[in-house]
Formats: sequence, structure tokens, C-alpha cells
Amino acid sequence: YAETDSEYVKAKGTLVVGITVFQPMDYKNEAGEWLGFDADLAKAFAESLGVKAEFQEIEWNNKILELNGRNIDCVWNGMTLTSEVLASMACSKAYCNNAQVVIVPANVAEKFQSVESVKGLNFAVEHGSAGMEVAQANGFKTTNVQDQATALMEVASGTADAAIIDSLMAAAMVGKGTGYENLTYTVALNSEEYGVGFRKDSDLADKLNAFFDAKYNDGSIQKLAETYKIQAALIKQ
Amino acid sequence: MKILEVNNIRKTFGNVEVLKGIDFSLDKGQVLSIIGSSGSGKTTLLRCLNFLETPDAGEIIVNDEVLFDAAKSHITSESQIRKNRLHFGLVFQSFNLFPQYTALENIMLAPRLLAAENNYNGKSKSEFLTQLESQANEILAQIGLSERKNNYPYQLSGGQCQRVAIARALILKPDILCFDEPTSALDPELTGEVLKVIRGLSEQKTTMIIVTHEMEFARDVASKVIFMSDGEICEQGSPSEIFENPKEERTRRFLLRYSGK
Amino acid sequence: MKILEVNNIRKTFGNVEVLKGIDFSLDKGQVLSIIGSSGSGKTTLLRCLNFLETPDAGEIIVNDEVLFDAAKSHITSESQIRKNRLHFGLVFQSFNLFPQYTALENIMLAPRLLAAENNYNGKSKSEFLTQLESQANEILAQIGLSERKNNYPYQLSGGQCQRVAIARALILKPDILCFDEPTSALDPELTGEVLKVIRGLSEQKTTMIIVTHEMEFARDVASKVIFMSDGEICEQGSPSEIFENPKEERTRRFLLRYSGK
Amino acid sequence: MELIIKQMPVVINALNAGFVQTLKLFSITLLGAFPLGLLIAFGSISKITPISVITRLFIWIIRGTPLMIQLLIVYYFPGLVLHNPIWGGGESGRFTAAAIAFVVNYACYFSEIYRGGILSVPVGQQEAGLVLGMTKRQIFFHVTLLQMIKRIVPPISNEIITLVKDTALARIIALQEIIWAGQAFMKGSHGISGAIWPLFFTAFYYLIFNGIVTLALTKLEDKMNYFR
Amino acid sequence: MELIIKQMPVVINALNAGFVQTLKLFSITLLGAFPLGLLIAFGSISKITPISVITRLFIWIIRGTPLMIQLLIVYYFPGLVLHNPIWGGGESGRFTAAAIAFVVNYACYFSEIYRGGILSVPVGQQEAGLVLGMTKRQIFFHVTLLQMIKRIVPPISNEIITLVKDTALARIIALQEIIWAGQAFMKGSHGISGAIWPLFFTAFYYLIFNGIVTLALTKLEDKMNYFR
Ligand SMILES: Nc1ncnc2c1ncn2[C@@H]1O[C@H](COP(=O)(O)OP(=O)(O)OP(=O)(O)O)[C@@H](O)[C@H]1O
Ligand SMILES: Nc1ncnc2c1ncn2[C@@H]1O[C@H](COP(=O)(O)OP(=O)(O)OP(=O)(O)O)[C@@H](O)[C@H]1O
Ligand SMILES: [Mg+2]
Ligand SMILES: [Mg+2]
Repeated sequence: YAETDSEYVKAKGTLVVGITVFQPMDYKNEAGEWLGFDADLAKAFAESLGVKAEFQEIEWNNKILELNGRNIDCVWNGMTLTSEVLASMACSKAYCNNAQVVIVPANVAEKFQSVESVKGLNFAVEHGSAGMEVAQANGFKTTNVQDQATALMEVASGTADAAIIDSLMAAAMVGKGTGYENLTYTVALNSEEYGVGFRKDSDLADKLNAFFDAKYNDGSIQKLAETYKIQAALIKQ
Repeated sequence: MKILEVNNIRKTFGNVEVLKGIDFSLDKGQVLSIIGSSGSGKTTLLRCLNFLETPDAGEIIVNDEVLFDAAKSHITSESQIRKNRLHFGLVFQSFNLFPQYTALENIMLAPRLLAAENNYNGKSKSEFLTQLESQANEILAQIGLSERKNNYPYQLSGGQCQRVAIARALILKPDILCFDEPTSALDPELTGEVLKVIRGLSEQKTTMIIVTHEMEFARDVASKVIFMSDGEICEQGSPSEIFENPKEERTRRFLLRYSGK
Repeated sequence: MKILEVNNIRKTFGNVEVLKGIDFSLDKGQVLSIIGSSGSGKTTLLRCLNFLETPDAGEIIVNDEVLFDAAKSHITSESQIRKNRLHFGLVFQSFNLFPQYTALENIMLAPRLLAAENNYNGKSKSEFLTQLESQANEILAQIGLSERKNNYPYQLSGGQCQRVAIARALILKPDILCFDEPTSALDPELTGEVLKVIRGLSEQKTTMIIVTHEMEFARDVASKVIFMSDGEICEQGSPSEIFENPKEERTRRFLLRYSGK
Repeated sequence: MELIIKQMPVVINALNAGFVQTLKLFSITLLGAFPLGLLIAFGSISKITPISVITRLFIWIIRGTPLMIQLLIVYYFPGLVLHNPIWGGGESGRFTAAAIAFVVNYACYFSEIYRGGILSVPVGQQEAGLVLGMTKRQIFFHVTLLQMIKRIVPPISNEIITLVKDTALARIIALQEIIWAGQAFMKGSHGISGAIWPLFFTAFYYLIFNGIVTLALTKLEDKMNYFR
Repeated sequence: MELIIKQMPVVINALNAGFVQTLKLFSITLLGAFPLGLLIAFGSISKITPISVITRLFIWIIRGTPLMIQLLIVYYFPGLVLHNPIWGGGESGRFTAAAIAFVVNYACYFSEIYRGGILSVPVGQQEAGLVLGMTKRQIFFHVTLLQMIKRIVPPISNEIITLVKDTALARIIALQEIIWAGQAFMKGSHGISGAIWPLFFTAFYYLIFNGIVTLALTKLEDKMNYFR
């Protein structure tokens, strides 16, 4: 391999970005093109390196395999910086705030507005996710599923009482005008941050940090955040 | 003394009339040989006698009891048919021994099940079984297979299998024992031992109907010969009448084919 | 005029000696019948003559040419064996016709492939094929199957299959045509037509070796009979010598078994 | 390498737990599909046309779609479409749903094998029984059944071997079988994260499981060889 | 319901795209596994003991482990352990890896069928050829081959039907086949999110695909019935 990760990426001319479908960070428009807050930023970052961004959907369970096996170059997909993530990847600074929120059917939402009130519920959480960690920390009963979308479906199908997912995702996927109109989100169980993951020892994490600083200073990140209505969650760089 | 009377048996498969009115009768202790070319209906006739096929018309009378009357056949119960079958025994061309049972078990299975239904005719089960086994052993000795009684069919030669099949039919003491080409699935060398057993039975005055292609044997052992052709009895008579002075052209032509000249 | 000489052929499978030194000879145009009980080594002997088995000892001489000498067998090339085989033809008990070819194609396949290797002996391909086909048609007429030539084996009766197998061997014009129980897989009724064809060949002075259980036929058609027992030639001679005055006790006992008395 | 040796006991423990789920699913599928398959087979050769037509259509649909989709439908359909989440969300509900999907799927495959087995016992065996005055019931139990079993052992064996591997599909509805347990170490579990070897290591479990099942089936086949 | 009708065209489009991947994988697996299976079959009946032992061991391992794990190993092993990510991360690399895993897996299954087919042609056919002065080569091509093909059509058909459904496994390495495409609407894709029906709808694709394949195979079987 090339000396550093950035040389490796430049040599092949593409930055392969590992993603899953996650509104509003990464998703496809009706023409089939990738867009979203993360997707747009990744395109810009790749451009700054002089390479092309290539988006690759992955099985979220396999993200570390994908990264270490060099099938992708980074995981940039609203990834919460959990202790496990920090331990196994070289991560950028946090760029976005997030919270783990409780999803329940809208018709019973009133009963579940506090951490205390949701204690007895049966939760669906994504296996290995920040949501799972929070649930365990609170001593909740959980069922671990493959991804957050499945966790939502578990609540919709009644196979779980509630789910814990990212607040950003919740904002985009549940409630009026979404596919899950009968669900809503209530309590936030923690606050946490999103970051971008690279291979361990990669120099790209630092390069991305510098890129974030520059873009924050010229105000373009803020504008992008407004486009996707997540300006409230943005972290100052 | 007439043991069997067959009147006007007809059988149609689809729109092919396979039996076109068969009439014949048989006296107790007689041996009847049925010969005829392939497809003439010999097997179908035996199957009718054993109630494996239901004739479309005709009667079957055994010992003056009407076992079958086509006109009433639809009201005959399953269990009545079962009883009727026991007047006849049938030995198949391909033996049809039960492969999972030894020779002895093959012979004892049917009488054992039958007796179990009737509470062993008032005997104790073990008493009955002892009696049955000694009876089976006797028959095995008669057919010369005492030493192979604990062998499975696959361990027996074709000739031995056929002899077990004969024993299996004999133990139920049928009035009339039928054979459908009992040696045609056998090596020529093994044919002899089966024919010897049948010959022995005829000497003991067992009433038998034998469908066979062994012309020499048919002539030898039969008291009466029927030549079938195309679903009809073309000619019947004593062996010497049929084999030495066939009246019908068809009979003559059929017999000629066997010499290969 | 001697066409075949077999000297001291021995063959062992594992540690069973199946052929214990077979010696005999045959004149051109003679018909040899080999009889003997099951397991006596008749099939093995035919297979040795056709190079399907390699004898452990002995010689096979055809027309004074030594085709096989056990002492030198290891240096014989594949293609030499192929050539040697063409002196003999073999008709199997179970016909072994090629199921995917019609009767005509079965007969023509081998000569066609052989000729293709030799550039059709200088002829053009189409000229050769026309000749071959008319030759095949001639043989088909001879065995009485002209009308069935475009049928596949499964559409033919056993007797018809066996006749095609004979034609398939004949078209290669072997010096000696061998038959291994050519009728024992057939219904007795179909046996006649095959025997008739073989009889026809013998009338045309075809040299043949016939392993058979059809005693009457063997006696009829053979100019010489060998009785094998336990891997040895127990007795040989003219048909009347063997069948009417067998010298050996074993021969007598064997012949008795065929009558079923 | 050293790391692997240190992690080994933890991993083996977790994989064993996953393997227990695999094993449970395997056994219950067999126990359920054997009798259900026979029932379906009788349905498919029934002389009552509607029954046989419906049964055959059902078999065709089940055999024509991936078990993966069947699992998703069995588990999520009641809640999502019927608004009646009968399974509950716990591991035991998932297991029940998985077991039902597997049993039904395998029963359909088995039923076709049974059908072939029943039809392949020569009719001469039945006729021999009839001629000896036996009832149809007696013939089925004393003559046909064992011969049928003998004939279906080899194809059923193939299906059982396939089942060993198919159990892995249950992870689609989050049943934590052995591959799930192996993958957990990639994401972080029991204090180990980013370890791939446990996932590949599950292959050995399958090989050994498979070997044992194959051996047992060969034994069974041998046992049936006392007759031919 | 109305919503579904509105979403239908978009969903169908996306599912079609996924189905093309399924179809491609299916065809390439067959094209590759047919010849490779023959090669492996020859290896497994080779008279050179090391070759036959190694080939059989290989077949045993491949048939004894889930295709799912084989997919994971083929795709991730080069990069993770050999530090040589030969597949790249794109869809085409994933497809190549999936194709290789499928071809090898199915070739092993096919090889066992070929082996059975070769051994089941009666030895009398060979001997008849020899006695007529044909070479071994001529016998293989003019006598044995077609009979072998006839015998293996039914078991190969079964495997092909299984392959139709097995293609779904490729999603484990993120190959976007039809079930993946169906699931995408749960997460949000083409402006639709939280829709479950597209996933269940994929079952129809399988049923139809399966029906067509079954029909084609039955035709083929009929064609081989010109002889027996
Ligand atoms: N179940 C059946 N359905 C239709 N046709 C039948 C059936 N059984 C027999 N046949 C036909 O009835 C005719 C007589 O057959 P059968 O078996 O009685 O003849 P056969 O005299 O015993 O002949 P073979 O000597 O060949 O045994 C044949 O044309 C046969 O094809
Ligand atoms: N390939 C072989 N391997 C081992 N033993 C064999 C082989 N071929 C034949 N034998 C044995 O050689 C002996 C002679 O067999 P062969 O087939 O030549 O007898 P046969 O006289 O043709 O008998 P039949 O009349 O039954 O055809 C038998 O004991 C047989 O089991
Ligand atoms: Mg008949
Ligand atoms: Mg022989």
C-alpha cells in the first residue's frame, strides 16, 4: 500500500464512502442519485482531495469488515461515536449532535414522556448501536435487530413496544407525512455526537477535521444543514 | 365334483375389451393350464378370479357358492371381498415377497394378522403362534427350504423366492391355487426346482390354475388345457388334444412359434 | 481349417480361480455350444476371447496369428487390442444396445467411426455412408427388421433388440461371433425369433460360439459342444455324444436338472 | 495470534450459546416437519380434488419462494397488516415464529419426498397383501410403511443436511443463532470488538455439526439395509 | 391501498433493477458451475489418490458450510487477512465475489451429481462399445455422454430451483439483489420510506421466476425422453 491512507485514496482516484439508507443524511432522490447532508459533504471532501466520491451501500453489521478489508474508505453515515466505534476506527471530530430517542406508537405517546415511564417496555434496538448501549445502561429489556429501520418496523408491527433510534433519523422517518405515520418519538435518553470513521491510523481523519474547520468558517456547512433541516444539531467547529 | 365355475366373465379397460366372455369350469383336484400369446388376457383372468380386478359382467362360483355376480358387485362390502379372496391363492410372476421379512415371516404374516382379528380362534396367542410356526415349518420342508427359513428374500435365489411365495399362498389353504407364469422371471436352470414343487402339489391333488409358457410342463402336469387368444377361449381340452391335435389354426400357429423352426 | 485355437487360458479374480486352463479349437464354419451351470466360467471365457478380461495365462490364436499371449500381454498397445477385438464379435445377454440411437444408427455407429479414422478408406464421406447404409439395410432385412429400423431400442421387443445386437456385431464381419446366453433375458415366446436368426447364420457357415441354456437348441445347431464345470472343460464332443451319452457323472447330473423331474 | 488465544474462551462461550439456538431450531424443525409433511403428502395425493389442488398450490408457493421471505412474513405480517402482534417481541416469540416458518417450509419439501416414497413401493406389494386377505390398513402398516421409509432415507438425509445450514437464515428476524453470535464480535460484544475470526470460526461448528449429522444418517441408512 | 397504487410504478422499477442483479447472478452461476462441476467430478473420481482425496475434502467442506459464510469469506478475506482488497468496494467487485462463491459452491453440488451420473451409466454400454472396436474417447462422446446428461437432468433441476432462491443470500455482502431492493423501501428510497409491502411483493417475482425455470426444465426433461 501507499505510505499513507490519503496517498492510497489519491492513487486510486476515488473515495469509497460506506453508507446505508438513512434520511436525511444519505438517501436517494427519485432519479436514483445520492443526496443528504452527509452525502453532500462527502462529495465536497472528496473533491478537496482531488478524487471522486463513490457511495457504496453496505450491510451495517459488516462496516468494520468493509473498512479494514479496504472495500470502503470511510463510514460516513450519521455514525454515533460510541466507545466501540472509537476503539475500532480512526474518527473525525464530532460534527453533529444527536440523541437516542424513544419511538412509540402515537396513540400511547402521552403515557411515555419520561425515562421512568418507559422502563417496563420491551425495546427493539439495532444490534451494536448507540441505542443498544443506552438501553443497557438504563437497564431496559431489549431485542437486538439488524438495523434501525428494522427496529422501527418492529414497533410498527407490534413485535416490540418501543424502539430507540437516532433523533435525526426519527425526525425524518416517523410522524406525519412519513412512512410511519402512526409512530412518534418521545423521551431523549442521552445526547451524543456523530463522526466519520476511517481505517485505524489513517491520516484522512485529520484531513477531514481541517476540512470541517474551513467549511464551518466560510459558512457553507451551516447552509447545507439548513437545506436538510438539521441546523439545530450542528456542532460548532 | 365341480369346485369352480366361471360364467361369461367380461372385462374392459378404457375402450379395449380384454376379456370377451370367458366360460369354463374345474373339478376338485384338477390342474388347469392356460396358454396363449402375450396380451391375450391370461393375467387379467387370474386377477379377476382373485378380485384384484372387478369384471364388468359374469359370475364366479366356488363350491356352489356365488362369490361374484357382476349384477350385485356394487353392493359387496370390502370385508366380503376379503373373505372371497381366501378361496383363491395367487402366486405372482415376480413373487412379490415382502422384502423386510424373512422367508418364515413372509409365510406367517397373513395368517397371524387374520388370527389376531379373530382373537386367535379362542386359543392363547403363544399357543396359536407355536402351532402356526410348526405348520409353516412343515410347508417349508415340503418345498425344500427348511434351511433358508431365516433368510431375507434378497438372500434367496429366484427359484427359492418363488417357492416361498407358493408356501405363503399354501398356508392359507385356498381352494384353488393360481399361478401366473411362475417361472418366467427365473433363470432356465432354476425353473426346474419350482416346477418340481408344483408337480408335487398336483400329485397331492391340489386344485390349480397355471398360466405358463412352459409348454412341455403344461402338457405334462395339466388335466385340462385352455388356449386363450385375444380375450377369448379359443380352444380347450385335454393336453393331448391341444398339443397333438389342435383343431384351431390359431392354436397351431401359436405352438409352432415355440420351436423356433 | 482351424480358425481359433485357445491354449491353457487361466483367469483368477482375487483369489478365486475362475478359469483353470481352458483348451479347445474350432474350425471355420463350425458352431460351438458351451453349456454348464451358473458360475462355471462360461461368461468369463467369452469375455477373455473378446479382450474384456485379460487372462493370466494362455494364448489365443486366430487364423494362425497369435492375438494374445499372456507372457507378452503387458506390452500390447491399446490400439493393438482394439484391432484384435475386431476378429471377434460379442452379443450380450442383455443386448446393451445404445438407447439414444435407432436400430439403424446402432448398427452403423461403430463402422462409421472406424471409417472416419481411416479417411473413409479413400472414398468420399457421402459415398461411404451410402454404401454403409445399404449394407446395414441388407442385414436388417436378413434379421427381419427392415420395418423397425428407425425405432429406438425402447420401442422394440426384447427379441427385436437382440436381433439388432446381432446385426450390430455382424456388420463388422468378425471371424468368430460369440453369444452369451442370447435368449435368457427374453420371454419364452420371443426366444424363437432370435434362435431362428442364429440358425440362419449357422446355415450360412458363420463361425460361432454360443453359451446357452437352451439345451434343445444347442443340440440342434451345434457342431461341437463343450460342457464346463467349475472353471474347467469337463467334457467336449459332438452334440449326440454329450446329450445322449455323456461320459461324465457331472454332465449327466447337469442335464437332468433341466427336465424338472 | 496471542490475542486470539486470549479471546478464545469468551468467544467459544458466546458461540456455544448461539449454537444452542441453532440446534434447538434444527431439532424442532425436524420434529414438526416429519409428521406435518406426511399430512401434507396425504393431502396432495388425496382423491378429493379441491384438497389435492389446494395442497399442491400451497406446496408450490412454499417451495417457490425463499425461506428468508417466509420468515419475514410469518414474523412481521400479523403485527404490520393484521395489527395483532401475536409473537410478542422477545426471543421466545421470535423463536416460535422461526420454528413455524421452518416447520412449514420443510414439511412441504418432506411431503414431496414422502409422496415419491409412497408411490415408489411397487403396487405388487399391495396386491400380494390383498391376495393374502389383508386389509388396506394392515398392508400400509405391515408391508408398505417400512419399505417407504427405506426409500426416503437418502433424499430426506439431503434435506436434513440442507437444514443444518438453513438455520442460519433465522438471523433475518433477529434470532441469535451462531452466525449472529459470530458477527457480534465485529460490532462489539463481551468487550471484544472488530474481531472477524469468530465469524469465520463458526464454519467449524457447521462442519462438525454437519459431520455428526451425516454420520448419524449413514448409520440409519445402514440399519435399513438389512433388507433390499 | 390507494397509496400502494401510487407507489407501485416506482417500486416496480426498483424491484426490476434488483431482479436484474438476481438474474445475472443466477445465469453466471449456472454458466460457471456447469463446466467447473465436471472438472471437480473428474478430480473426485481420479485414480491419482492425492487429487481425489483433496478434491473430496474440498467438496465436503464446501457442502458442509453455509453459503452465507462462504460469501463473507470470499469477499472479506483478501482485504482483511491478505491485505489485498482485490474486489474493491463497488457493486461490480461485490458481484464478482458473489459470483465466485456461488460458482464454486454450486460446482461442488453439481460435481456430486455428475459423478453419480457417470457411474450410473451401465458398464455394459462401455463394454458394448469396446467390443465394437471403439476407443474410450469415442465411447465417452458417442455413447456415455448423452445417457449421463439424461440421468442428471432431474437432480440438476432441483439444484437450479434451489439456486433461484439462494441468490437472495448475496445480500449479506451488500449485493443489491431483489430482496435488498424490496427492503430499501422500509428505510427510505426513491422518496418512499416505511413501506413493507414491496418486500413481501418480491415473493411474486420469485414465484414467477421459479415457474418459468421449472417449465423450461420440464421441457428439457421431455426433450431427453426421446429415448429411454
Ligand atoms: N390395468 C390395465 N389398464 C389398461 N389395459 C390393461 C390393463 N391390464 C391389462 N391391460 C391390457 O389388457 C390386455 C391383456 O393383458 P394381460 O396382462 O391379461 O395379458 P397376458 O395374456 O397375461 O399377457 P402376457 O403373456 O404378456 O402376460 C393387454 O392388451 C394389456 O395391455
Ligand atoms: N469381475 C469379477 N470379479 C470377481 N469375480 C468374478 C468376476 N466376474 C466373474 N466372477 C466370478 O467368476 C465365476 C464365474 O463367473 P461367470 O460369469 O463366468 O460364470 P457363468 O458360467 O457365465 O455363469 P452364468 O451361467 O450364471 O452366467 C463366478 O463365481 C463369478 O462370481
Ligand atoms: Mg400375463
Ligand atoms: Mg454368464
